[in-house]
Amino acid sequence: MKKIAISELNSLFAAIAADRKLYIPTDDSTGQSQFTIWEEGSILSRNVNTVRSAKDSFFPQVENLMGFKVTGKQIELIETRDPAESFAVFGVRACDVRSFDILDRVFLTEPVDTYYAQRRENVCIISLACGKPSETCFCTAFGIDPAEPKGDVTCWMTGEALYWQPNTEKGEALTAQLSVLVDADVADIEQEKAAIRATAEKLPFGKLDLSAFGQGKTKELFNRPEWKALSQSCLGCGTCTFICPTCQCYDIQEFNNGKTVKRFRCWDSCMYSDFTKMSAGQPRPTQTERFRQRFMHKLVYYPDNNEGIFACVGCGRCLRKCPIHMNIVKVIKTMGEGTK
Amino acid sequence: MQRVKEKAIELLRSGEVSRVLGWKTGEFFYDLTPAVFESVEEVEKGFVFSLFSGANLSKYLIAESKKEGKIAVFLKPCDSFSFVQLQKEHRIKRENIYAVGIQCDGMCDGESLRSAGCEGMTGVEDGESLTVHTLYGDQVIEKKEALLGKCQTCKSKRIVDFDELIGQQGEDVPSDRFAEVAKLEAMTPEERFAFWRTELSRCIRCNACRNVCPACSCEKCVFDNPVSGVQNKAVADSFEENMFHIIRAFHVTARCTDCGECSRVCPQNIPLHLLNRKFIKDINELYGDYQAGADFDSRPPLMDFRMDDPEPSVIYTRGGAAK
Amino acid sequence: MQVNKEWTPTIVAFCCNWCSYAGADLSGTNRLQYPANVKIIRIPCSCRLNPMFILRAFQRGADGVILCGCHPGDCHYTTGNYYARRRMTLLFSMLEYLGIERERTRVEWVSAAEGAKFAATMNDFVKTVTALGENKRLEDLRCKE
Amino acid sequence: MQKIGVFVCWCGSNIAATVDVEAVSQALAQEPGVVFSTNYQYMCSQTGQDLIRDKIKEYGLTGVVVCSCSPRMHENTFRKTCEKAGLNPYMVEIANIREQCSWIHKDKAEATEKAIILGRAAIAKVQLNAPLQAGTSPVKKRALVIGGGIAGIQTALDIADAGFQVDIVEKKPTIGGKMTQIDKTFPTLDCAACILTPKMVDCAQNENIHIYAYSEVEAVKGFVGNFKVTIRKKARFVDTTKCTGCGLCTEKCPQKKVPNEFNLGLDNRRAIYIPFAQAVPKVATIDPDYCNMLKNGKCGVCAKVCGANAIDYKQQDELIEEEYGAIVAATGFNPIDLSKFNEFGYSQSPDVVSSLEFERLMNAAGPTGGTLLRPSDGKHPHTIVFVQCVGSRCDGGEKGKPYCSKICCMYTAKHAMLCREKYPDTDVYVFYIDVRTPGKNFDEFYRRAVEEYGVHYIKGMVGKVVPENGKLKVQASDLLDNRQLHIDADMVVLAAAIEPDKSARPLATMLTASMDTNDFFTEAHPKLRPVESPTAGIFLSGACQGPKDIPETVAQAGAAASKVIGLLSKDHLLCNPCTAQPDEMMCNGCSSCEKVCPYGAITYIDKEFRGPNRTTLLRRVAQVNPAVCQGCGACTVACMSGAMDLKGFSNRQIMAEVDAICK
Repeated sequence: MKKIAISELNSLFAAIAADRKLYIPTDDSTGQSQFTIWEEGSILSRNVNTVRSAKDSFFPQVENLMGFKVTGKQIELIETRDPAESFAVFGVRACDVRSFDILDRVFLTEPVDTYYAQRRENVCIISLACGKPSETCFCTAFGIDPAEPKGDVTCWMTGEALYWQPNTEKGEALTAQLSVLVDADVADIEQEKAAIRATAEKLPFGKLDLSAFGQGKTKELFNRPEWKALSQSCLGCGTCTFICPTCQCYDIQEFNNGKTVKRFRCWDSCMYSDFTKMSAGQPRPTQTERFRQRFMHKLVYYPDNNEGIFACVGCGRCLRKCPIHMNIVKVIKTMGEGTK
Repeated sequence: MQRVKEKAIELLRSGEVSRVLGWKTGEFFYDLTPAVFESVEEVEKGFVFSLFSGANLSKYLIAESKKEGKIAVFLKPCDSFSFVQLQKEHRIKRENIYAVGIQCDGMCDGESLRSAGCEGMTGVEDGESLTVHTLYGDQVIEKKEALLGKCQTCKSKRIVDFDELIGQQGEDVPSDRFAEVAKLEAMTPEERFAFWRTELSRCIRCNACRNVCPACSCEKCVFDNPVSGVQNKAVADSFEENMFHIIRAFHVTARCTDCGECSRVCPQNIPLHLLNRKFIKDINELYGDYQAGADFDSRPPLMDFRMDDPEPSVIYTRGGAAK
Repeated sequence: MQVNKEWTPTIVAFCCNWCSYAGADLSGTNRLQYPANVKIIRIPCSCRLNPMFILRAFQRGADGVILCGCHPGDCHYTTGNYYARRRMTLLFSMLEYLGIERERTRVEWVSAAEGAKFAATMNDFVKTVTALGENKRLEDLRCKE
Repeated sequence: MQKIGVFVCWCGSNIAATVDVEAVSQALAQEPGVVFSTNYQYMCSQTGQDLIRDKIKEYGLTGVVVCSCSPRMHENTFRKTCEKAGLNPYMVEIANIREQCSWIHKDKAEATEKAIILGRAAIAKVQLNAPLQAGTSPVKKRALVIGGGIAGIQTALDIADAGFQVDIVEKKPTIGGKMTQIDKTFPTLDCAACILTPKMVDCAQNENIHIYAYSEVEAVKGFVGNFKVTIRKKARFVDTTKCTGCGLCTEKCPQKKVPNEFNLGLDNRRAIYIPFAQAVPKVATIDPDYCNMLKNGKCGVCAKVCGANAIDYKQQDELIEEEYGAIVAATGFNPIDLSKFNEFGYSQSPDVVSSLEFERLMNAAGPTGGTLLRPSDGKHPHTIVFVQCVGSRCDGGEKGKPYCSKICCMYTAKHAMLCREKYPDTDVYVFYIDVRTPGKNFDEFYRRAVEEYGVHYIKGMVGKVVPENGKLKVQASDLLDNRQLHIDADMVVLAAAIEPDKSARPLATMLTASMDTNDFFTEAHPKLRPVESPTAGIFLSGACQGPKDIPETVAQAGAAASKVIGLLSKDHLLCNPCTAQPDEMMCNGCSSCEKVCPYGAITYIDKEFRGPNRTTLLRRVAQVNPAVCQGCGACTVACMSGAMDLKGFSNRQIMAEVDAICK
């Protein structure tokens, strides 16, 4: 266990950023926090979480896959992959750290997504325990401990100091480079952890009953009438999807500038009417089916394929940002009640 | 506020309507969801009209009014402008709608309370000012500070079209809603460019602004249509951020009622209403005052002209500091 | 296939078929010179010009876009240019509002008889845009490679 | 993917001197889709065209790009060439490398580069071209003329003469219009009635002409070749099939105090009346505003005296629906209301008259039997002042009109001349701004008035006319002598500006024909299509298009008739294939396109569509009538969803050109 005074945070960041890019949450002009590349003068946000999740670091919204150059009637392939470079993300909350496990199971199983894998290998994740969870937080429902986030390094912040605990070889290696850190006693943060856990106890959805969901529940849930009412006012926008730390669907598109064609992937949302549209048409013709897909995927299909692990981490972003305030908690509660 | 719920019950019970479009209680005090209620029981259980009924329900009528039977809808003054504009564009079937106008003193939502400094909110007491209960203790905030952006620059308390009114009919209210636009206009082009880059670069193209907008009710948006030639799904380049928002604003020009929903729902807090208001301000200044949705007969300025309209070069000579 | 090393702007001129395109032809018939970086696209009427085409031009590398149509009152379709005038005024104003140089967009009314005006307009527009330099604020980097 | 052939023309040295045509054809050969590319000295020559034809066949070309002169020169030539080779003519695109390239650039490298880019744009466009077929629509071989003045009469006679059916709708009880009220015509001084009434009779007797007098157009639907018009035949309360026009009723009617509009209220008529002796149709009409029987059921004299038993107090308006292939607007003009011109004392003194009133006072069939007498005291006037441009050529202000009424100079010369001829003892003054006499024998006529008849022409404005002691004190300025004049006149005649008839504006709306700010109908082209409205199938005759004298009106009437005849002689109309076309699946039904369409080509229908999960949806969608659409494209931009697109100039085609030019 190491530590550094809060007033010295800047030197810590500078030290980390000495040989790599460092992303930290900073406040934007409207007071919301976003992961941005640290530079001299960056100020660490005190918000509980960022608007966009930390998944952007490995799975950006838009990513070039390859290019084609057309000369006369000749076509030539161009490599567009970004060169591998190591980077660190600081301030990842427990929920987002868990989301990486969920994404890994998708992108790192065969066939491995090499674009994702390359970034994943080169990252050092520095997590941060949640001092002040929001009422929309419900990570504990998924067995996540906001007081003890995982990652290569785990940090806690008290009034005076940032505590630093490396968990992995990558974390140890980074720690070894950081002479600004001083030794600290593990006991120093016990009080902080206890306080976080005490708050977590009070979270309104911290003990959300998930028994109606999980492996093998497809048949029970798929045709339930509640889906219609739940999806009724869904606007079909992609807000929930794009701020979700575990959503991983993408579309592949091409851009032709007349000389070269770029093939890129970009996030897609199952809430969109053209999601997985095929020549035969749209497999989920109304918003009800699209809406169901999103929640069934997170709460049933994914667990089905992944030993019962839910593809939701309780970060609460969709609870805050859905334009019509429809969200996974309402779905879990409504469907759960209907099951009883 | 209870009268609204009672009215919903009364309309269903009397058989005047078969469905009611309103707001449904959420898990918190602030997360109301627009919903269609089909029975008195459903209304009693879930209907609520409160300080958090900010969502404009009029767009749902495009689909709902085409269904069997009559539907009641509750419209705040600003929503009623959208309601009329949709009628002008033949998007809704008025004969299937029973419109109840409700007066409004401004709305809040979770995000507006959060930006006023509340975190971990568990409850609220509405009064002169708002007392917000949080996981970390109570917080008292001025109502004015917690109001939605769109309510802070409310343009009218007039309910343009309704079958029945709850509360008083209001009037247009003086508003300085163009002040922010004017402030931007007064900047240098470089400052304006920097401002909009900062704002628009946060766009994640979630389409919430478009999908919530009552004027953006196209059967298929050009940006979703692969044959339009401009389809795109994500902002692959900063150009596409500009393109999407310019064209979206242009497509709703003179049709946008300035209901403010776009800015309310933007997860990235982009002040999208400033784009729409720029067009409204320009139209007012160049072609005479026009408020979309304020009446049934006026011709939208982009579908109209005067022979002595100013030339496009007028923009060279007005506003904005030179480079 | 750049002929000159020196940077010259790319200019797209949308011309209505009945007046301005004929005006452009007339300036050709009269051998009135204007720079070769002006390329004309023929549209039936100025009211055919969708704002999307203008943005598209900037995206693809144009540095200036000009619309030429019949003089107000002389539209072949009687009212087209009146609509075009409002649309363009508002669009240009919006571009300006976003901080994009207002001199990059222009509308001129050129009749079929105004070959000289067409050439003069193009010369002036090219000069203006050349002075502004490359379009950086409304560019698409993917098109600059 | 198209198989495109590129043909680069040298145009002798016109193109080849500044553009390296070989380099162009080689560069364009590299473009996607191009299977053949060549250059030739004169593509428009027979050999050039044969080359295109041969290559279309040899390579199975599906698209052709010709890099040559302006499409305004030879687009049609090359379209026909391709059509002959079996290729749809709309699969041809022209790259204008002469007028817009070789002729304006001197640097060969620069011009060559530009020519290549223009060629690329044309190739990019043709990639997206689709074969277009011009549709046809049948033509109803019947014409409608709205307005039965000299313009309408002449148009109808000419159309009927060509063997087509034609109907005249006239709102007054008789045809004839303003010309019936005129005494003599300039510059020949022949009697108006003598030349007009035979034409009116011709109309009545022509088998191909049907006159709906005392009728108005109520509604117009349809489009060129297929108009459906509702005509309201107003109740005359007289059975026109029975009435013999004997006029007995008009003598016996006890209601004698009805202002006679034919004489502009200078005398009275009865409640049942025939406007004038030569009226066509010559049948009586009961004025419901004055008839005691109709107003309070007391009287019935006319019914009693009518030998033909033609009176029918219970008659109702009748609505008639008729189909037409073409419609001619001939709604004419009226003098403006002079009551606003207080400075001339028009409302204060009956001796201040308008020119048309003066016309009646000079007319043998007028209220005075043709003797010029003052309306106030029936005395012979000795000093007469004519004031020109009353309400004409007024800048701004609501009283007058900005335009020149054109006919006043000449009829005033006529009036002045006639006064001096009939009554040599009168002094005649004419105050004018300018004397405008551009017409055959017009200036000679005016000079005769001055030189032979001794009319005092004074350049200057009349400031004020004040009635005083039975005289009219006229204050005026003589601009040439720069002095103030005071004339004690017996009569003042005001040359009132003329304006379009008030019925024209609502009619224009029904016809979707455009009007200018003065409510004159707009012509399709001010020089080249002066008798056609921009709306296809609507033609313009006479003063409804602008102020005109009789010869001009008759000439225009004949021109309009010939246009109508040209239209009606076709069995089918070939439509412009480059029309707007909505994609119904994307149409919102919002009416934006309809609002900007200058031709009324867009309508809406409710149509059933298949929805998701086997549902059906009723949606309002736009329909474009290709026979009416002229292809301007205003609707395509008004359409937010992009549902409306223009064939031949589609969104994607234009964007492809943009892309090609900018890359």
